[in-house]
Amino acid sequence: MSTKAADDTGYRRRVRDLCTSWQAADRYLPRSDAWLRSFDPDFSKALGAEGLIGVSWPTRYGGAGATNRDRLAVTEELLRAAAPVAAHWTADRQVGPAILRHGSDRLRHELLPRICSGDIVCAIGMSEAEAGSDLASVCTTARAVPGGWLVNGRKLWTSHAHRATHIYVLARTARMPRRQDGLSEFVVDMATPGITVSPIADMTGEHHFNEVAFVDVFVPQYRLLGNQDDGWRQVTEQLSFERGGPERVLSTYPLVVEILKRAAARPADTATAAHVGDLTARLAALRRLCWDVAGAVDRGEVPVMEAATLKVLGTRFEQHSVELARKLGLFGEEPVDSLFWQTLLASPAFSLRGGAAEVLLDLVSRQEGGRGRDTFVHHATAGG
Amino acid sequence: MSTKAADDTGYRRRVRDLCTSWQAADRYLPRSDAWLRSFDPDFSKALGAEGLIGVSWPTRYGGAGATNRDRLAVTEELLRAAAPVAAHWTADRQVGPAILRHGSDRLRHELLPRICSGDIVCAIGMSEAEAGSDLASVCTTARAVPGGWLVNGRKLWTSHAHRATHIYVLARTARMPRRQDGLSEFVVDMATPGITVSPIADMTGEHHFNEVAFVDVFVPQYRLLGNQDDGWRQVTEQLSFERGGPERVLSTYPLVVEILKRAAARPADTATAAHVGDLTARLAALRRLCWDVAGAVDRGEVPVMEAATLKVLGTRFEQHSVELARKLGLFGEEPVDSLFWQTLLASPAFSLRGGAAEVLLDLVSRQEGGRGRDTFVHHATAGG
Amino acid sequence: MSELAQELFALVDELNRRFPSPRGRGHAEEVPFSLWSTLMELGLPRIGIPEHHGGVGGELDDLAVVVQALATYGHGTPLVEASTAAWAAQGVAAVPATGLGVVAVPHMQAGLPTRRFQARWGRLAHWAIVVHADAPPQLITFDGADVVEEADVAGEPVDTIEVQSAVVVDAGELPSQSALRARMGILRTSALLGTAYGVYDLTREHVLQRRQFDRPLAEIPAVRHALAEMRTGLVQTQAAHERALDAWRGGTPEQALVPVAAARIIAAQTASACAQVAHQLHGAMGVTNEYALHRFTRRLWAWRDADTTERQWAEELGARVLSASEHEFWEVLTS
Amino acid sequence: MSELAQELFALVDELNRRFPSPRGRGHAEEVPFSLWSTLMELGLPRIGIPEHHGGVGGELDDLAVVVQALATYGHGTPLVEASTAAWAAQGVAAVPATGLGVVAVPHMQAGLPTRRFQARWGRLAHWAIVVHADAPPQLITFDGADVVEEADVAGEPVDTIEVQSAVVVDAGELPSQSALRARMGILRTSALLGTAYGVYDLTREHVLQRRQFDRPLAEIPAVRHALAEMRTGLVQTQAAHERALDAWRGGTPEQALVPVAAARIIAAQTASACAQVAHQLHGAMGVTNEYALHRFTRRLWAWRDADTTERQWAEELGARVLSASEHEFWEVLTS
Repeated sequence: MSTKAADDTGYRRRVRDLCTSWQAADRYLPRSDAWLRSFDPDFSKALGAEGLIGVSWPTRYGGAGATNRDRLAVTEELLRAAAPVAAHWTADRQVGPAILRHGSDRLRHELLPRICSGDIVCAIGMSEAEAGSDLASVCTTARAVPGGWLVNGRKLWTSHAHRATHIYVLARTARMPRRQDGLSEFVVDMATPGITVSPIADMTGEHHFNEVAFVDVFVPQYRLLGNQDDGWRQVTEQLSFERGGPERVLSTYPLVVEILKRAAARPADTATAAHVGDLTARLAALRRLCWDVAGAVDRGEVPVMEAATLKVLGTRFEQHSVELARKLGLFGEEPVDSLFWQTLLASPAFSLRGGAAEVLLDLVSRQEGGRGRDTFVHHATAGG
Repeated sequence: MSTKAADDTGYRRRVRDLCTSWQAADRYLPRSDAWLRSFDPDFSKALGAEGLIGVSWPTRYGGAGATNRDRLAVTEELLRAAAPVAAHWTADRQVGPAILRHGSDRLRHELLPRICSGDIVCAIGMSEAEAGSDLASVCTTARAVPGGWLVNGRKLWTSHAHRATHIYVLARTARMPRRQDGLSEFVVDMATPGITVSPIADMTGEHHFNEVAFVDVFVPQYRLLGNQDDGWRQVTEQLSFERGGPERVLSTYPLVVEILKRAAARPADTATAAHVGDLTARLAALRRLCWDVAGAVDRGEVPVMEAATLKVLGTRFEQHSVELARKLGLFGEEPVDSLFWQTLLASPAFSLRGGAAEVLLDLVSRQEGGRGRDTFVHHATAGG
Repeated sequence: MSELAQELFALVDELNRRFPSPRGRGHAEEVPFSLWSTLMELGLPRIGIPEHHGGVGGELDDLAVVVQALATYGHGTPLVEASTAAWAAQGVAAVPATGLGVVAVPHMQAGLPTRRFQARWGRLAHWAIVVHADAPPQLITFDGADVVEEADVAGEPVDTIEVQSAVVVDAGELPSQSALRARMGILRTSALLGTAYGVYDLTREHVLQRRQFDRPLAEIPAVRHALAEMRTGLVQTQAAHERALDAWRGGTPEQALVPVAAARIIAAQTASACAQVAHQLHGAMGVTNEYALHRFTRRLWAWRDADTTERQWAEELGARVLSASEHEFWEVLTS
Repeated sequence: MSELAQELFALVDELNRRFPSPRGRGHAEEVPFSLWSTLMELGLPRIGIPEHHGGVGGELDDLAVVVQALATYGHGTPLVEASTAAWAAQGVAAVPATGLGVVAVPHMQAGLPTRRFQARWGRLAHWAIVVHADAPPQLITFDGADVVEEADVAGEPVDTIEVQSAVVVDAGELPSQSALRARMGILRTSALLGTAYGVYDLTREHVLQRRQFDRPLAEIPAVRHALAEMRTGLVQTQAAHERALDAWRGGTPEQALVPVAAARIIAAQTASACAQVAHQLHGAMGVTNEYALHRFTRRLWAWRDADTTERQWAEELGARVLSASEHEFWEVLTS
């Protein structure tokens, strides 16, 4: 009895069929954190050919005009299968939606169909050295020149920039008293002269992080997203999008499945069963929350609090799954390349994605700011 | 094999004998939080008659001139037995040591021997309404008059003030720019005219909290502790004393013993055994830390960081023991007056005693302030 | 929220003005018979029962709104027990038309035939649904009974009933044990969620009003974050609660048991966390008898393990998962 | 700290200048043979063994200082394994005077007679103490062996050794299984404690130097408190570590096993917490290969479950407690 069966309209099955056939042909190996680390342009193109990228975008831009809940069906199944989706994930989740909301019509027609076909790889040029979670601390500049902008600066921690066709860049276009003001968003073609990508190996030894340097990189005017100097407001919206996704919950799903498999060998151990029950309840609630957030977006709402909650609790769920694996004593002498160690080594990065817990909790508390004395009326009416 | 056997010099046995005989005669019922809630002046007098109060104070004031580790032996055994020690606990732990450090010779001779005999009950007049953990926010005043001071104001949350013979009072004796300055400490006789005690029932329904109002209460000059206007420095020292004690670890010891008893009925449950092992390891480490702190005080050191650590982790241990009781499913349908519910209802107050965790963690981080780049040298040399 | 639910919510609001909630006062309260009589008169325990079976119509969702709202305001009533019993007994001829029924859950009583059982609010009952661990539920009506009155840590009745002359109704007319546990589990979740909201509201007011170190407590980042943590727990519990209600609406009561278990576990965890954080943020004020907080936190502590403990729900859900395939885990148990 | 321990500490400091510690660089490092050769030449693995048995004198405490100091600086060596093996084999005639011995712990090998076993740093060994779960320990010397070289998550050797021709020494001359586990458990605790100090130092430097929102990270209260939390874990672990060392000094090795279990559990918990908080406070910097942090946290993750896992220690200590009286729990097991 799935409470969501009615919404799925075949998307789940189509994703599952593709993933199953690829796995059956040994074309990928499921792993934790696959949406960040398993990069295969062929898989992304195959997915695009099936019409499974950008499903919630209008058909005139190559999308399927489906709902956000349909899109959730797609992303959940991809995460469940731990499919190699890193090549298109950022474009589908972040950059595409930003272009759709704020991009010029030319930019939309140029990029969105190619994102949908799996031909575009996007990187995010947001963080800078010394910024940490202070994202407004942007030193990269974009100076107006005839026909566009010249970008100069350095971006850090840009995943897959070395493989990207395009990079989203947050740059300072004006000095204003409040440093959140005067920022603008651009989508830059990685083939433009003046861009240098330097690799940063992460602690697992893998290369997805990069430093990207921009020296007098020309960006045509139509690649500015939305309003000049208004980037902070736009990017804050984007972060609230980014927060609502199931990739904040399901990064460790392959390990969760392995925990269940091993725990099943101890049917008499009630403590183990209780831990599994607890894990299940948390996952079920979080998946429901993903579904609620997608539904709210479909209704035109901006469910900032729910999305932030999902991110805080989803990250905690991912970390908890790694700790539980060890705590239950189910993973003893694991080889270094095992799922357990792979997930453990990836886990320190879980909480860094899309804002530290403090930032998210601040978002939650700001949502409560304007509330009157008795909040129940709001809870009750918003709830049903 | 007790690593501490050599230090005990018979104190443990003497306390144990007394507690055992009182329990055998049904003269008290062990309970959690007994050091705060089990008030029996007769027990305190019996303990005093055995020379077991103020053991670390000089013999000329009625003490036994023993070490702080001897004193720890006494307090640990009293807490282990959950003996009814509330009548003398505050005098022995806080007020007595403050008098010994800062009191006039007249005050010492007047009060310390009577504390040692169990005849004095002390309350602490420190907190005020609206202060919370901001202890320097003191509105109670002491105005100099011939021969002494006139105290006016209200103190809140003063445990056992309704039964106290004396109350320690922190009062403002001067207005200075920094509000930590200009405070002074007094020991006030509760029989002085102008003192009114109003009860505040706590959530368990028990009455130990009080509000104490002072209206033109005369306090003779010799009852000022230490230096006028220098009370903040003195009280901060006192808090560091208060922090080091085993009552921050052992408030729930009766429940811990009950957990062990019930868990022993499930010898085959490895998860339960693992939780018990964890609980044991933590208790062992904390008892060792108590012993380290007492030893450091005996050597004339001021182990602020160790004492603050003990308080933070001890409080967490106490709360953990209550949670564990429930989590293991060992306490099902317990009557309301059972040890489990008694302890649970007392538990919200555990973390309020002697400073919130944040205040204590600030203390810890300040201890690290002056440290150079590589702290290991300090760790290593301080450690052995 | 349905139209009926909105009306019901307004009704609770109105009732809360007539029978002032204990939010402002912490002292022990008598069992609130006057409010309860009014709820009975209004037919609220019969929400979710069709009119031809003596009910007032509506769905379980509507009943859940009432349970949650009463709990947020801090009113303690036998609504969860009485409405579950009434639902179970609908259409059973032997049930007295007016008398109150309650539910005795498995771990509270031993063996068959049942003459002696423990039930929350048992002192008010004329009949009871007795849920057995290993046998179908029974409906027992009784004229006279010896009642040993006891209370849980929140001061609510948990009574032992010894029946003198009883009529035992054939279990065939009653819902299954799973169905009963599912329905009661949802309503217990509603009560926990409502109470947790009440705790959150009290705490939010407290930190906005109290000043320390010359500023409102709410401006201290650690305080603000702790409050936000409570809020995330409420959001999560609400999601799990609605998921259970959807399952009840969309399938058989027995199928709802798995989502109910999940919701009940999440609600229990939120209850524990909210109680702890609320007391931490309230300081000494929160542990006084006079202040209302402990009246809410005691209910959280009592109800998180009521009927079926959190640990038992978790074991049960875990065992179900461990006997399932990944397919079922994904498609059914967590979807 | 004894005079010898102070000298040893100065020696490690000096060695750390000659063989620069990996603190400043995060990249993978070859097994550090040059430092290890020097430690061997200086006789450090034979601290705690009397001179007439080929040792250099000193106590276990002195050895623990060296292990802890090397770990704080981030040097990985076989010192724990080699010194434990050397201590176990002291006075056993069959042991080669110069060759290195290691220890194979119970869960790493199966059955008797032992021809094949797994041992940390096995590739360097000429002989091994093989600890069995249900039989007395054995000392096995071998001329040739097939070695399958593997590594743990910290990159340290965990090798499988298959012995071709072995001499098995009578267990009668060797310490008991409990004694061996106790000694190795203390030294593993020393290594964990030292590494955790190293992590703390790195993190403290980081938050003092890095600026965010126009101030050093260390000035943000949440950051300062997280750092202080790490510090309290170190204080607690140090207390438990010293308690275990005192027990070793003051009783039989077998009696020390209980305090060692406690220390090892606390050290494992501190390892987990320190690793988590350190990565949290480091942000993205901490997950780069270049920065040293992961070299320390990988060791914490590997060592917290090395030889005997934290869970096994906890089960073992718990089982011991559950068979004891309150008297023994208070007077012995936690005193």
